[in-house]
Amino acid sequence: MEEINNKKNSMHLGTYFEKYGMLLLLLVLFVICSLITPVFLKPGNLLNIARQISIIGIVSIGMTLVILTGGIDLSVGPILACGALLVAGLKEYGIVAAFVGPLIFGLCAGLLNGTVITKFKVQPFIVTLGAMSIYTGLGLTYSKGHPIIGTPEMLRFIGQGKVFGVIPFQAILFISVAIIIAIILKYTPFGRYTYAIGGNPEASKLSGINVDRVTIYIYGLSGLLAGFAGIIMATHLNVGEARLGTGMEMDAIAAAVIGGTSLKGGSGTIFGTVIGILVIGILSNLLNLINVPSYAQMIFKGLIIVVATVLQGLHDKKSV
Amino acid sequence: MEEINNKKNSMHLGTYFEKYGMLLLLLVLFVICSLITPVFLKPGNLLNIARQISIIGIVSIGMTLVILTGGIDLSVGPILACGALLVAGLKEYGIVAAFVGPLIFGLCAGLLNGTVITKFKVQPFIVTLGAMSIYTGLGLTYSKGHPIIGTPEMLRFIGQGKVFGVIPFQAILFISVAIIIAIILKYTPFGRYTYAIGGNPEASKLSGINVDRVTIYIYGLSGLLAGFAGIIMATHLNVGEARLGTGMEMDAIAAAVIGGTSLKGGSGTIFGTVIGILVIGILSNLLNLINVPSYAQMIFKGLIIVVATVLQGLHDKKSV
Amino acid sequence: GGSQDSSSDTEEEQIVIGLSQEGLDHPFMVTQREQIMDAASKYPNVSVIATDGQNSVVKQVAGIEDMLSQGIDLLMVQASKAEGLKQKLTEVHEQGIPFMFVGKPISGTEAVTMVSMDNLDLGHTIGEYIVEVLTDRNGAPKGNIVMLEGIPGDQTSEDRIGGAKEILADYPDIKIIAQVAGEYRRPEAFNVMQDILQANPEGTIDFVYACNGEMALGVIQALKDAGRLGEMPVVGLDGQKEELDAIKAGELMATWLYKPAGYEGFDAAMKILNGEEVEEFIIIPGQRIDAENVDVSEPAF
Amino acid sequence: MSDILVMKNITKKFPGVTALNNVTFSCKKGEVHALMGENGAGKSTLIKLLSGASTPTSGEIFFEGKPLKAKTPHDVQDLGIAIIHQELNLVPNMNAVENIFLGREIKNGQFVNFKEMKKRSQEILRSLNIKINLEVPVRKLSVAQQQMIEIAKALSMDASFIIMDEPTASLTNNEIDALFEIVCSLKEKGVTIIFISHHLSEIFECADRVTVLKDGEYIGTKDIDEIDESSLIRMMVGRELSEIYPDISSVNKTPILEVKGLSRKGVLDNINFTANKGEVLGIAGLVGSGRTELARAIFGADKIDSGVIKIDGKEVTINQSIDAMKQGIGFVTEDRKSQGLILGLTIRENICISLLKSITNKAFVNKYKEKEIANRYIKSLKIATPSMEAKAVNLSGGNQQKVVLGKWLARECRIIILDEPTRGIDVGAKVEIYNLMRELSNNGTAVIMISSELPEIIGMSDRVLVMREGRINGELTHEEVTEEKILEYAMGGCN
Ligand SMILES: Nc1ncnc2c1ncn2[C@@H]1O[C@H](COP(=O)(O)OP(=O)(O)OP(=O)(O)O)[C@@H](O)[C@H]1O
Ligand SMILES: Nc1ncnc2c1ncn2[C@@H]1O[C@H](COP(=O)(O)OP(=O)(O)OP(=O)(O)O)[C@@H](O)[C@H]1O
Ligand SMILES: [Mg+2]
Ligand SMILES: [Mg+2]
Repeated sequence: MEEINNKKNSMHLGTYFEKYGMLLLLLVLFVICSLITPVFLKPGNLLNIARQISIIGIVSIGMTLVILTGGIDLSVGPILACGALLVAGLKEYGIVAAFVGPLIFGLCAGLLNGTVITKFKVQPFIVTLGAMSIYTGLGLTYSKGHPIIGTPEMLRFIGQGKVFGVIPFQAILFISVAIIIAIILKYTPFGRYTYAIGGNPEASKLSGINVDRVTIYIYGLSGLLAGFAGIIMATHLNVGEARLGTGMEMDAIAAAVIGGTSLKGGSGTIFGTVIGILVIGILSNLLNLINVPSYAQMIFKGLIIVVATVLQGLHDKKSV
Repeated sequence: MEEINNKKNSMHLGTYFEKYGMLLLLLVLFVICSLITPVFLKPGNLLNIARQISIIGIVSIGMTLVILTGGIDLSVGPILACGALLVAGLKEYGIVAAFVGPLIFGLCAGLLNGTVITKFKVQPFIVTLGAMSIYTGLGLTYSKGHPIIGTPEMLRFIGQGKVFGVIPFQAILFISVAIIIAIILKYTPFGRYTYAIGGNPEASKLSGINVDRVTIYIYGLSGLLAGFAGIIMATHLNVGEARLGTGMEMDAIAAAVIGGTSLKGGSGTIFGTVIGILVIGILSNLLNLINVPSYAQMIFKGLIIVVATVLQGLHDKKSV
Repeated sequence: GGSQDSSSDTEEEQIVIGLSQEGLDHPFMVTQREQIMDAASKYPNVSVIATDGQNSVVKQVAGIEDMLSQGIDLLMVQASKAEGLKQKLTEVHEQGIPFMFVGKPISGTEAVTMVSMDNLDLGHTIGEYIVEVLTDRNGAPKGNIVMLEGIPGDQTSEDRIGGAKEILADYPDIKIIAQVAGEYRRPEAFNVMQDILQANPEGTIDFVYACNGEMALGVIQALKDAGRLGEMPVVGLDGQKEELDAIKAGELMATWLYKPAGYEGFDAAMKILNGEEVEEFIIIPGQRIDAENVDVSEPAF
Repeated sequence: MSDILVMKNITKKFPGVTALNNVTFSCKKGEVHALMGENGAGKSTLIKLLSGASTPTSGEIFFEGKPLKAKTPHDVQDLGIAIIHQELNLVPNMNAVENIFLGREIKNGQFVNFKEMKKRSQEILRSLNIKINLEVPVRKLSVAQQQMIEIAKALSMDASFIIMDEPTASLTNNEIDALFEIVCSLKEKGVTIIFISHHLSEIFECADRVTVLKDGEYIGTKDIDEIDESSLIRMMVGRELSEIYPDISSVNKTPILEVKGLSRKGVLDNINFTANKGEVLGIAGLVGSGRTELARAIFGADKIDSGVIKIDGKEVTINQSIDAMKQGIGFVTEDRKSQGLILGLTIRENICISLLKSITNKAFVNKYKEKEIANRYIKSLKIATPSMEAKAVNLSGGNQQKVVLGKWLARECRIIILDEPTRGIDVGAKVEIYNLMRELSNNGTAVIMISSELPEIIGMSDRVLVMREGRINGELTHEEVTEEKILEYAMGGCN
């Protein structure tokens, strides 16, 4: 019977690692960074990082949801950009329009993605790739290729505000979104369905889950979050532009994957994604702080993304 | 017994569609294009299209192989660009170096991708995303950000030559690569393993297939083809540049998916990818020929990519 | 002129001009195209067909080929990946179709003319300006400067930054303490500048040079956010409208107009088509905009 | 006879579980050795140690007198060992021929010789007495057909040592008989066979010796002549099993489900039947007779071409599974891995997945209720697991099957369709499941049980429908039903 007890311990250790391995990784990164440059740990710098990751962080959370269902959403960048354009473009119609417009746009764009994916059974990659092209075109058409300058005064706190004069409001929004979505995923039927669909769509359907509906909602949520990120981006920079989201989809996917989400669907956590986005954010920050030349930055970033993923996956592999 | 006969017939029809449905789609596109503008069918224009799709076509074939195993290769663009840089950069060491160098680079880069993916069990997306960043950085470092002008005279036929004075040699290379890879996929054990690994890696392993080795080779092949495409690109443009491959990975993936390859792995054909690349190529050509403004082009392209995929998938869905 | 298959029995010969631009997602390129279209609209017998390369040399080449298929009398090109197009342009030349550059110069081709500003030259000018400002500020040509490049490897960025560095190379006391990529974009520039500000406390940065307007605006916002606006001079390059506003507000020290060459380019094109002589390089002079002349200046776009 | 395989003091630990504890097992050349034990006893784990895919935590393995050094399944094949794993391991998009020769393609120069492979496949399948469409991808075949392909694959290796982990779990007598014929002829050729099954009758039909495991411990090895069924059961379960099938006791005979003229092109042809409250309705038939298809059609998993489904006398429209579930129908699928379970989720999550909505408390899942439900079915179905938080993927085959059962029992359906419910379930647990089924029916549930095990059909059913080629070819009451009659309807005759 001792073995069984042993086993229990090792299991606890396993779970422990699974949960805290990523935190450990982050901690190591923290220590390394602060050894390399003392500036890193300055509160100002840490708050900067918090701000820098907030927008992409919110997008990554939506992306994580989509990836959990076994899908992918390449259209988040253009949706974000269109959202930002709308904030600036709708300002003359009042702040409600400027705030709600981007959200509705993002939501509808996402629901549309989801609907095409489920109803026509097209691979998410191709639908959202097409959507990426379409929304970019729409954004450029709407703005005629020029930036739309200025956002409503009253909304600007969203992107520029600081709570207690120091903490970026953006970061608070990011954390709130992360917590809300994490709770939904963990404690509601909808969240459970998200995992189930990604794990086995066939079995999910036969268990009475309305797979199509949940999938559509998930893409809608991803779009909504991208639209929301667009509001933050626009109010932060006080401008809307059709290219604001370029390349964001890759960063968001990378954050999710570094955080342990499987692109096959069905496994991953918001917590992991937050860690993933922190790893990316801290890394960029460090490379800038120590003034690594831009070509070398690319090489480093690539290396570290892979290494971080290897490290965070190691415990997982051992237990298999 | 009638039902059973019925079944057989409908199956034959199904297979028929599966094989020729995509050709049909292409044919329809052809007819539409030639109705819209007479320029489309001019031999010069068709030969142009053939040339335009050749480089990306070769990359797409490598990508198809990777996707068939259930993976993805985001690093093809930078590998292509580094290959092109090497053609130009190695010219003083003779044409053998200028020709073999890029191939070896591509092969090694691909094998490395595959090795990291299999040995550390990291998701292909993240490994090749990292590789994309690394190879871009390497290419920029090697070329110091400047184009390297000039390729060996004797290699230039590869990118610029015309057979019988009209047919671009590139196109012939593309078709040859397509045929060779299609034969390998269809008729050799290696090809069968590629499908098997994508379809069920576990079963493949239990059947005695060396899954890791085959996977590594496949990524190697994808890298090799990207390097080869780099040679064509460099000799075609007579220059090497670190950003020549930007965005190519998405086009290659889109071609494969439009051509019916599933991103889940295990199903798809080279023939389909060739059709996919033709659809994309013809479409871009048409939109340019009829002078669609570029923002509208984006919208159209996005729409048509999705529609084409829906159409080519329709018969498949019916038969399930 | 006359495209290969155009019928010649119309009163006035129809002239088709092809315009190939590297992309259309930046106000510079958009404005340039608008200018060319606008100029062409005054000639009923001239039509312009345009393609854009969506920031990929491969797509730009394909676009040019597609325009050749339609038949054009002259090709106007604006490219960042200069070298990549050379081969195709030689072919265009061999087909007897004249081509010219607008907006960005590219040397070593058979182009009839180039109508544009000169990035390398602007880089030099800015280098000299930096020396001047630092001498004013610190009593001698010394100080720490920060440079924001665009997309690493992009020709424009290489020239704008490289030109300045060529000048600064003669002044060993001027140190480039950071040279990072802001991707030409405001949010990236904001983030990068935030990091640089952390690494370099107050009083350690003497000058910031962002090689385009969007990035300069991002830098200013980062400075504002850190409460360090006014601590160091910032210059940009482009002269977009918001930069001028920033100069008026005293946030930006100067910028250089990098004007789209649409009108000038179109004039040159018409001259070529009419068989007139044109200069090899029609340089649109760069113009510095600072607090002194900002009120009387028009933005580049 | 010499020992061809010796496994000495084998221990295998997984996080939280000791699957095998100091087990010693040996196998003589040319014998058929049965490996028995309850679900989760460690049989499959022991087999996997031979496959090269997994290594023991401690212990040694000798094959033909030499330490087994095989690191990969490929090395194992080279030693002449063929293994049929418990779970299907086929490449879904490939056809039967490609699957059978996967990894060992017959070549003609550098190229695969499809013709020769097809010929050989046909020969093997013919000897197995089964017809399979060799052109379609195997994902379009029924579970049983896929199982036969697995068997064919192992046979095609011409191995000297074949290990079969529950090869018969989803087969009907027809195929099982053919398989045993082959097993006998292989034995005559000197091939050694390890055979895992939960069907005791099979063991006595073909095995020379039997080894029993229990909870990862070695219990003993016996010559088949030394023991009988009841002592074997005692070795496995540790106690006597009295009555296997509970009494037939249906009283309530009001119809609840009526199916009229149900057709689906190519698979179902004008199906008519009624299921009553409180009865167990068995559906028998040969492999491919359309039983699964019928269940799927009723449950809304497949579209039907024509036909009417009535519940409580009222016509209902069922377009998708949710519609069926709203009518109180439940469906335990036949293929647990691809249709029943979400392998990455825990046992608790799997059991509760289809009733989450009913245990929410202000939009949130009520954790206590969830745990209570999971616990209840882990207990009543005797699911062997260290915790309800174990992932389904880590359970033994039989325990996975129990989780699927638990999921549907937890929903308390009015009509429950069970497709091969006891597939891979051990003798002891079967009794529990039969009791549960009977309990359900006594409480008024209509239980529809599809099964390929005739004794089960006969022992459990109040009425039996026999299907043949997509039609219901006959109906038998509990009193009338015999194996012969079922087979008569299943293979030909009409009533
Ligand atoms: N990968 C794994 N991780 C954790 N536990 C495992 C793993 N594989 C098997 N187990 C556990 O090992 C024990 C033995 O499982 P095994 O599959 O060998 O049983 P079995 O005798 O084949 O049962 P069945 O008759 O149900 O197939 C079970 O308790 C199972 O939960
Ligand atoms: N998805 C599918 N596509 C095509 N044919 C199918 C599909 N599923 C099942 N079939 C075929 O339909 C027929 C009926 O299969 P079904 O699974 O219903 O049989 P069954 O009576 O349940 O037998 P089994 O014991 O094999 O489960 C078989 O011939 C099978 O090959
Ligand atoms: Mg087992
Ligand atoms: Mg069945």
